[in-house]
Amino acid sequence: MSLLEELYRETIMQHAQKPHNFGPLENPTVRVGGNNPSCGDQIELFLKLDGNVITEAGFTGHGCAISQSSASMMTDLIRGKTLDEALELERKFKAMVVEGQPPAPELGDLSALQGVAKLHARVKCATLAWNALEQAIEEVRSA
Amino acid sequence: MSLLEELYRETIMQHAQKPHNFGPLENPTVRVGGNNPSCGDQIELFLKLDGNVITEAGFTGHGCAISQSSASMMTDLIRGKTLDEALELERKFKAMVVEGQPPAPELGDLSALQGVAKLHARVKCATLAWNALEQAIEEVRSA
Amino acid sequence: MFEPETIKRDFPIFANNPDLVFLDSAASSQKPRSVIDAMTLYYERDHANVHRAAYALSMRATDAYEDARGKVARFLGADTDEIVFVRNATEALNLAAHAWGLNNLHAGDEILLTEMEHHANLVPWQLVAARTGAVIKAVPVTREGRLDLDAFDSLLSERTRIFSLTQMSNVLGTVNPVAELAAAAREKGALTVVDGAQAAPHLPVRVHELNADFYALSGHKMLGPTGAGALWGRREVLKKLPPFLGGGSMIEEVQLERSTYAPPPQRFEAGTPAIAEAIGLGAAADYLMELGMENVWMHDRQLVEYALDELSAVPDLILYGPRGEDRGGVVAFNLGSLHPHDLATALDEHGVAVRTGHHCAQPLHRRLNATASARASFYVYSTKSDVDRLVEALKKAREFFAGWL
Amino acid sequence: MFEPETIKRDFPIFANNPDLVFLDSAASSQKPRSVIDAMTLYYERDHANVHRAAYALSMRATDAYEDARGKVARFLGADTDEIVFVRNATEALNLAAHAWGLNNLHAGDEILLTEMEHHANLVPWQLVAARTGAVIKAVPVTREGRLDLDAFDSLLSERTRIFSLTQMSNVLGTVNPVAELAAAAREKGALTVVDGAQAAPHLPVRVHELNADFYALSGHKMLGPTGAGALWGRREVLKKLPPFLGGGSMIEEVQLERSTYAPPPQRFEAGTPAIAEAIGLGAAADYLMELGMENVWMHDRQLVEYALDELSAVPDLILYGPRGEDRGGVVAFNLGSLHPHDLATALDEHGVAVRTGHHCAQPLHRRLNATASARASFYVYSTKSDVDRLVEALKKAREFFAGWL
Ligand SMILES: Cc1ncc(COP(=O)(O)O)c(C=O)c1O
Ligand SMILES: Cc1ncc(COP(=O)(O)O)c(C=O)c1O
Repeated sequence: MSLLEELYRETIMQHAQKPHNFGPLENPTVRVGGNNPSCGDQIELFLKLDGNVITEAGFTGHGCAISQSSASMMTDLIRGKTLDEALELERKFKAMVVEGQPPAPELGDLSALQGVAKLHARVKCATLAWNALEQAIEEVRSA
Repeated sequence: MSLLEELYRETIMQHAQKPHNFGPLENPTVRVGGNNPSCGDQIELFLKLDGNVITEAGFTGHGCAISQSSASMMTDLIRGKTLDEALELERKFKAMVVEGQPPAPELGDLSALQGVAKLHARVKCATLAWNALEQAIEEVRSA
Repeated sequence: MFEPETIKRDFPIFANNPDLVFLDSAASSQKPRSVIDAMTLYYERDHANVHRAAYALSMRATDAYEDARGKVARFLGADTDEIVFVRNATEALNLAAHAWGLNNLHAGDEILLTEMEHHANLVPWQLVAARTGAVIKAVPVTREGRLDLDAFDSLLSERTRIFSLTQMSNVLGTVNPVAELAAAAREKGALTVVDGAQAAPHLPVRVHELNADFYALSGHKMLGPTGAGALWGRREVLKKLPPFLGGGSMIEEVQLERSTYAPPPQRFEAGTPAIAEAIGLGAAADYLMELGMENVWMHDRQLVEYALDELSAVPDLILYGPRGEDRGGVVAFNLGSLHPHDLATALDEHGVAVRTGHHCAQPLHRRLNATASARASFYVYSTKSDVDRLVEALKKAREFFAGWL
Repeated sequence: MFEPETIKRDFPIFANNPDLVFLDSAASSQKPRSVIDAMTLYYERDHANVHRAAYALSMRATDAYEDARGKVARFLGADTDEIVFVRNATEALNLAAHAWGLNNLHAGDEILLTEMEHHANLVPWQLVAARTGAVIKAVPVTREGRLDLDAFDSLLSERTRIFSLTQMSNVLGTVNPVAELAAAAREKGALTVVDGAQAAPHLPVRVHELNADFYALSGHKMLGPTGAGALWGRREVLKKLPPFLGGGSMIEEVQLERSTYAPPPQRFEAGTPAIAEAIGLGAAADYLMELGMENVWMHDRQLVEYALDELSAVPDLILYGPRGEDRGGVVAFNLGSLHPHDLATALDEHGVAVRTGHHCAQPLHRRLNATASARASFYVYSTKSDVDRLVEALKKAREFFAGWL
């Protein structure tokens, strides 16, 4: 399997073309913008919280298949998780795409992005949504 | 004879230590400042003209033995010369110190500065007063 | 004879990356051995700080640095003392915008730009406009990818104080009729600044024939090293221009509270310059003058025509920019609805290096109705076979992503 | 063991100029082979423009560039995203003065400098003062060549908004008690800018221990190439700092009339950076960290003590600067009334390269009652035998000019 085939799997392309949770949330608890100046990808992430728990997550923006599918799958995954659990998922996701570790089972579909680890130039695309998540959680906690 | 001995002759050191025509002229026809930013040497040149003829020349400022002696000997030499003659002397002086040509007899004492041609780093010192002269003549003519 | 295959051998990067199809010269060109060597030799034999030279080594360094200035001047058909060394075209444009703009623009004055400008020729003017109250206007781009000359005529007015435009678009490849536009601007009393970042590497430039007042270029896009560029300024304009950066070498006399400044070009070169890089840029100018800029342009033209023909045959490929004598060696494109970043990854897997993104031209991309594009760009070492490899890789990418376009 | 004779062998310039006694490192240092090679290899194997990398080559270039930022950060004990690459210390100081000063200073605010500043730390503040109406004050220098700390205490006030000083004088060799003074400034609510152009190459710097907000350095004075320097800024200060130069890479979103900006450090790096030069600076930081900056400083101290002892024995020689633990490896002097330029020519005839002039410190020279001076300065490759050659040459010059002193 070529690097390309490893990366652009069916799952990813489907999420990229029909991203889940795409669109702004009304009255979000927190809303942060993310920007990948190195490729022009943009994301705006919206979270609704009930106490410590993420009850809804949505995003808008534009970007490549990697960044869009990552945002799509991430917003699926974090719904219903506590902030700490979400941060733990972020850690595991980055371990996979930055450090090249095998995907943690909790990452579910996101394991489809493991090929990114071998395509250094695309790591920032894959982590764009996750960096926005981290920033959103920071903002909630410091508010 | 070392380059040093060739350059720092008696004539030069005497002019440097007791420069002729040192001090401002009162009511000069023209007065221009010269500056060698590459070594910090400064000169202010004063000329009095009677029509086309330089009747008096003086200078103030500070600098190395080369720039001071050059100004001293130049102000001696140009007194009584027409502006065209002065420019011609400038041409001959520069031919000597920049291009390394043998000194024209009209340069008189200034031939002592011929060693400068071999010390590229000092050419700007030797020509400082002469550049001020050229600028002064330009100013007179464009006024 | 202009033989790109032979020229390629002067560039060590290709020997070290034998499979590389490098199509990103508009972002930054590769460097010939002569440029790399000029800098290495300088460091190994002649380095010392320039100016205030009281010893032989420093005089050698100063001479080499000032010689490089002469070479850049010759390259542009300018006088040596009209050349200011800067880091890159961006700094050159900032210098012009800040030093001229902050001191000459007032509320309501107009700055005329174009919609095809690189951010380097937009943001500096925005910063200056914010400080002075001047207003920015921009000449729109036509569907074909050229400046809208009718719009130019109606936008140019007595309120226009400065007109700044690129000589060649880094996205569309369009070469603008600068001399004509600058003449019109001059008639209205406006100065013209030319962003030559893309044009200077690719076509013969004689600054005085452009009717312009400033000309900016980047050395790293014209075979020179990173860290060196130049701003040409018309002598009469430079003479009256206040300084931009303050520091050593640009002064005449310094008191604690105030200073007087050296004449140009020194007035605009504060601090220790990029000496080795200027020398490298001089060597690059030599290399290009040796090739002949007419030949470089002809080569670019032939290659871009060939590329546009071949690329037109790739299904689903959207091509930007005009066709004609005014089209330089830059080709931006998109493959259907595929994001260019994904496309570039696929091309890279086949050894073909293209750039993607907005190419520092967001307003232009808005006009093109694209958030981003992929871009292939050519230079003296680019060959038809490079173009063939691009076309082949594009076709393979199209197959790979079939169903997702 | 710190062996300058061995270290010297790492520097090709000395093999190529075997008779050279290079005593002008304070103006610009020589470069070790590892620094020259890092740049050559970069051009030969890895060059492409950085950022927006969609292909492997560009990613290699980006990684190398960003790694270099990390090395400079480590060298200064800072975080990577606090390091902005610039051309030299002069640009770093201009960036701080313009970006901070133009946006924060108002009429009557005070800028506190010192009388021993290099023009690079005077003129930018003058330019900013002229635009904002801020007032410049300067801490005087004592007869011994140190800052007058009593005067500092009375000059520092609630009106002081910014304090900018050199960590080490390029004429006197004095190392200033920066941490102490910056703490006092901070108490009054003023920011402190440190000109580290001379200090960074010669002594261990941990920016956070200096209580400062900005730190400027030049790569070419610390074994690095020309064309690369750095500005460190405290994260909280950088975050709020508006941009200085506008262009590519420093933006977030660009409209024709206005833009938003990227976070630091990108916000301050407009356009294509000096990529190879940053990589060279990183290699220089590595070389120095390998030697150990404590060792470098100890070597400087030993050599300057030896030099001051030897030079004190030369009749008619006037020496400037203090003696003590706070004296670095810079020795300015005059020989009787002889103009230093004439003296330097005589020294150069014996292969001894010293700089002469006002060393971009005219106000300090006024205080020293000298229009100019000659200056010998040392670095890692300087040896006792270099000092001996200087002393010998000075004695010969004294004989030669006897009668004219
Ligand atoms: C104390 C000091 N500050 C600033 C500078 C300016 O350095 P650069 O010319 O590299 O910008 C120098 C160098 O001469 C210096 O000695
Ligand atoms: C048209 C144009 N202008 C300006 C620039 C900026 O050049 P640099 O990044 O070298 O300053 C570029 C380079 O991308 C360009 O293409």
